[in-house]
Amino acid sequence: MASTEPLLRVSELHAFYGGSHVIQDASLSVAPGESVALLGRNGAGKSTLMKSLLDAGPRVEGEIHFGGQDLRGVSPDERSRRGLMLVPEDRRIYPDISVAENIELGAQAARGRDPVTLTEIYDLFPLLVPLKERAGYQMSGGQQQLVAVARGLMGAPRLLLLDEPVEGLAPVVVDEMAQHIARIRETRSLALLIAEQNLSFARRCTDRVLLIDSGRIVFDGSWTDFDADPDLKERYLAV
Amino acid sequence: MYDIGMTVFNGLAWAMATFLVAAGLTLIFGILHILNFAHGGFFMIGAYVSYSIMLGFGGGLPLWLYLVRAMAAGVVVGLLGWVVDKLVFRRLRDVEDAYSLIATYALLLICGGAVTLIWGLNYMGVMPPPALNSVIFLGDMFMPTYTIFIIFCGVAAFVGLELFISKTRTGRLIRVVAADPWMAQLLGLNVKRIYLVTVIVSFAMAGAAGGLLMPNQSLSPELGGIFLLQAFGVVILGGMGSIRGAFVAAIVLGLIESFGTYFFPQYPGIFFLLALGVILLLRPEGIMGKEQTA
Amino acid sequence: MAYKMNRRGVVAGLAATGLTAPFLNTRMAAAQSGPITLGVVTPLSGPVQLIGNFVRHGAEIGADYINSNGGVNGREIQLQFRDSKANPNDASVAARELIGAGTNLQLGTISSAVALAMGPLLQSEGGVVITSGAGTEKLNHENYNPHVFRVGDSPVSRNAGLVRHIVQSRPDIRKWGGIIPDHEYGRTTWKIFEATMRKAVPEMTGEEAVIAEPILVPYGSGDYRNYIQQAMRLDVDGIYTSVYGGDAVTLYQQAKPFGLFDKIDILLDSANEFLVATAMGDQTPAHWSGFHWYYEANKGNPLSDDLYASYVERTGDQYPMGWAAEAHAAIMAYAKAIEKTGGSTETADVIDALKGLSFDSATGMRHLRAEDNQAVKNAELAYIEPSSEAESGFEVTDYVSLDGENVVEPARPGEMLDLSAL
Amino acid sequence: MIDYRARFRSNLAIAACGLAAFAVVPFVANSGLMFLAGLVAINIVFGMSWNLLFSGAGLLSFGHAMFFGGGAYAMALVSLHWPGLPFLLGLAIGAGAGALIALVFGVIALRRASGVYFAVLTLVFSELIHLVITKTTFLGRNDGLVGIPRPTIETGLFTLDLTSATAYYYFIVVAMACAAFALWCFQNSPAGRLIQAIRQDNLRTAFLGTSIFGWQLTAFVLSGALAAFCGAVMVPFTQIASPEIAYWTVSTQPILFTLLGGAGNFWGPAVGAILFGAIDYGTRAMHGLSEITVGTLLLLVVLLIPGGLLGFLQHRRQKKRRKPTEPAPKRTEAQP
Repeated sequence: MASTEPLLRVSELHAFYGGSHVIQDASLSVAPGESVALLGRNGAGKSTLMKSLLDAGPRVEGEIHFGGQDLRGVSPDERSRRGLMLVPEDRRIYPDISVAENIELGAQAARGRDPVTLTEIYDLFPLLVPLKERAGYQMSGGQQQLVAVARGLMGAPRLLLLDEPVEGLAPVVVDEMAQHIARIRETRSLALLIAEQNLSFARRCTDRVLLIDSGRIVFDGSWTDFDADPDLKERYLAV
Repeated sequence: MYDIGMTVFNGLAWAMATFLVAAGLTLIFGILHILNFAHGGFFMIGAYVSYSIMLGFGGGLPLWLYLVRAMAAGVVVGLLGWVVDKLVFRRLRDVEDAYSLIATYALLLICGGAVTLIWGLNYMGVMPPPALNSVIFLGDMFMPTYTIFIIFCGVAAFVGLELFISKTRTGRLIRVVAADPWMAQLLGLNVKRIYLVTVIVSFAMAGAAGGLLMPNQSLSPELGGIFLLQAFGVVILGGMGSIRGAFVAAIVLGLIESFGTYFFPQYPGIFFLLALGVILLLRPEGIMGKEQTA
Repeated sequence: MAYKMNRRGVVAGLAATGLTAPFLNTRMAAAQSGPITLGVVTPLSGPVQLIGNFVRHGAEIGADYINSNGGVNGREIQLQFRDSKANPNDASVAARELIGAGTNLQLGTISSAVALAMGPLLQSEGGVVITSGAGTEKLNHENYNPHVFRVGDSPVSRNAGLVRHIVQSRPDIRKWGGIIPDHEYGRTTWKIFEATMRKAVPEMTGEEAVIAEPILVPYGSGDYRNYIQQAMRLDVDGIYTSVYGGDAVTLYQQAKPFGLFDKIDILLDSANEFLVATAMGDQTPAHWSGFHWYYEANKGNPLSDDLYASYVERTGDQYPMGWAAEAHAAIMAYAKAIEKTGGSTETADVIDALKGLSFDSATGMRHLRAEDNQAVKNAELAYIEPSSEAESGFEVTDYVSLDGENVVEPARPGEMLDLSAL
Repeated sequence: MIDYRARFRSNLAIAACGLAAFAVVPFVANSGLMFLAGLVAINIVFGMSWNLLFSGAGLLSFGHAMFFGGGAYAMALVSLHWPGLPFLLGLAIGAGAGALIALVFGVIALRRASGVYFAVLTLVFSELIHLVITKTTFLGRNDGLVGIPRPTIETGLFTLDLTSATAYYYFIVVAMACAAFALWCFQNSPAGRLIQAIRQDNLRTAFLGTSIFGWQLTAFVLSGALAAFCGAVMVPFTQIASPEIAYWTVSTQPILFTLLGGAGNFWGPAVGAILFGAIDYGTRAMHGLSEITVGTLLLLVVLLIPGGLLGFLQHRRQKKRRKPTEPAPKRTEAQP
């Protein structure tokens, strides 16, 4: 798994919303094909970190290298076209167009890379097949989440950022989502960074753990190391 | 009967002339959320450019050349739109409404000044091409062909814009960007370029409207302001940049203005404002707007 | 920290007011030698700049004429221009500033509201203004002020002149309608038109004039079709209009395809001079227009010939408008008045000299009535027709200049215009 | 913690300097410039009245001409038809007219519209009022009401003769200083701070149990009354009330002043109005260039220094200060 050059390398990242310094000196890396969990409490800075990677919101300082290239001055849309794809927490499905159209929109970013076909998508998410013609606003939260992930996949990402993909979903649906992600990892060679609070879901989907608290990365290691220090859970994740 | 027919006809003429000006305004308002004060100014520049092209041909044009000339004015003003987007609109995306209103008001002043410097102050008038300079009698109603042509142009502009927005790929992307530009960029859409396309299309429509309506209006540096309030009213009443809404609003206001003048000729020019005020108070989100955005 | 920044703002403000130091009152310095400075407060920007330009050229040509003919008692005339923006507040600032700098003799006012505002201002500040054509009748009636003179037509003389000439030349036309702007000026002109018509037609023909309700049109509108439709319904032989400028061009353009001008025998335009004709060229409907000054009607008058030649030379434009002649006449009036005072430019002396003054102008001799400061001058009108031969697309086929004494109303300063006395 | 007392003292110092500057104008400048300075003084408070609404309550008005014109015409009517009425009562009636217009309009419009819609509604209503003035005979139609006398104020103890332009100029300066002071006091009162809180966060204030509508209406009525007061004070100065002062381009004036000077600062409209007066004066002898000059300047301000002149100066000052010592990162709760 460990290749010499990671897919994503972030060093000394700071992010600001107005005057408040939300992400402080974060450094992390994700290797090709690796799946990493980003754990932290509500408001710890998970979403801000993800948006910072795409330069889509906060004011950002620091270095971000993706696929060996410096992303400084690269616009958010160009970042997604290079294969850095974010599925945001609030999903942002377009309500006035159909599910199929929503999913096809994702293909905009796949330009120049091995594209994902619609057949492949509907094979991966058979649940979506009967929903194709429905309008975006006619779906449940779980369905919306599926559409959002499918749309993200259509962009043929090299690194898919999922921001709390199972937040607010029923346990059964969470389970399905975990299976979907496992299947995606089997069929496509892509890396994942999943922001989560749901430990068991995160554990099923990822190989490694990043722990963030008050905007600082406080732990970076394997699940085994994470479990070896129960204090971590107590200090940074307990409500 | 005759009077009612003519009043409706005149109301539609008002409505479609106004819609031709308002269509591009609606587009920018719906997608960039900028209420562009300068739109009237660029409409005026379109009319002047078209006039200059006509002088180049020595006046008295056949219909097709008249249309080509209006399109050429559209192209020229569309290019100005490109410049304005690069220099001005691009910088207005993250500022408050007040600032973008003022910036475009400043642009309107600059347009007026520029027209004065380039074309001077004299009034100029242009007649419709000979093919459109006659009258059709329908019973005892007389309808100038040029007015019929303007109504036709208004409808054509509406249908064309609707098709562009709903059927073409660019149109669909424009709608996506209008609905949620933040997500659109995350999906790899070049939002800046789509905004640019919108601005160019909107300006080109203003320019072409100037070229088409020129035989209807005297040319003077005041022209920029003449349609402005009317077009604003139509856009706002239409609701949140809805093209369909603006089209309906133009017809409603045109008919009210026309019938108001018919029944109360001693108070000319006040009905459009009155109707606009009353309807907006009853339905502040406009005809098609689902909800208002602050 | 905020206050320091604010202090800077105040310093900037002080610097701005510090700019005023060079403009100290220099009134006392104005002596009875050296050049005579006249202030021209007129619109130099905005929608009325077109007219302001005519005023500027007329004033400059007038001053050049005086100066090249030995000046006023050997003293040269100099002009100081200020932008009134056709707005009473800006005009007030300019008028006061000029007076403060010793330029108490002014001209160039063209908007009625500005002219009306000038009276009380000049009275308290000590100045004189000669308007170059403000159209309101209040100026020499209820709002008469001794400090304000009008060298141009009163609205009465202009419109009564038009009517009397038309009635004389076309006694067969008795049924009239009007298209007038929904504006103070429009209403005044219509009142005068109607009153004169009702009086002149029976005098001339022994029959009553039939006059329809006027059609009021809004100011600065882009669409006049409904009003044209109303006009089409009128059973009239002649139409009078005082719609002005760009509005008039738009109105005529939109009315033409309806055939409005083919339906009537005569179109009487109160004031557009060549404005509509130069805009519409060979599409101009044939019409009579009132003029402040029509150069052909004054051929042989050296002042008129010089004004026309100089104007064409300066601008390349063949069709000067009468505003130029009114500003020109204001210069002539000042020159003559200062000669009369023996060189004094003091306000009281100049007012005394202007009252009852007779002076030569581009339209011949004018006489400023002592009672109401209104000039008695010729009323001029011309018949403009489309032409396939003329390069401009139109030509003047008839014109007339009427003696002012016959068309001006009696002087009644301080009282409202009495229409029954016309 | 903000040191309110220090802030009060510094603002007082600024006001004193400004007043002193206005007070010396008649001694150093001719009557045209004094007249201009009087108009600028009125414009300063006119701009502040708009900014009370904009920066205070977060409402964009494009129709302030209706208040300004309303106050001016009310004052003109009072002084022409009831010359016996005390002058100060006339001013109060003028301000009341503006408050009334704002109340009627605000009750209807504020419930329903916001943002650009509110702006366009104000524009439409103000244009309606302008049209009504030009069509109403007792308001003088297009020629306006002229020959408005300047007052003498009888206080019982002494008589204040304001009939000369200079005397009235001083009255304007005093009246505008009082109005600005009253506005400052209001903005720094608990009620004023609450209105500002509405702008900063609609939702949070709603949770605090404040009626947003009520406070927005209050701000609107106050702003309208203040703008009308400015109009009422102006009329005896210019001695004419003409429809131009109710035209929509007048509504753009306070906006221009505020944005030029800086909306985020109490003194922003003052700086803007003074600068605008200077530009107006500087372009007074130009032919046909004033439109393009004003337009270009305005565009440059909005694009390059959107905080206005004061905002720009403040920003530069902060930059200079920050460079040597980057402030230590503060611990803040992260935002979603």
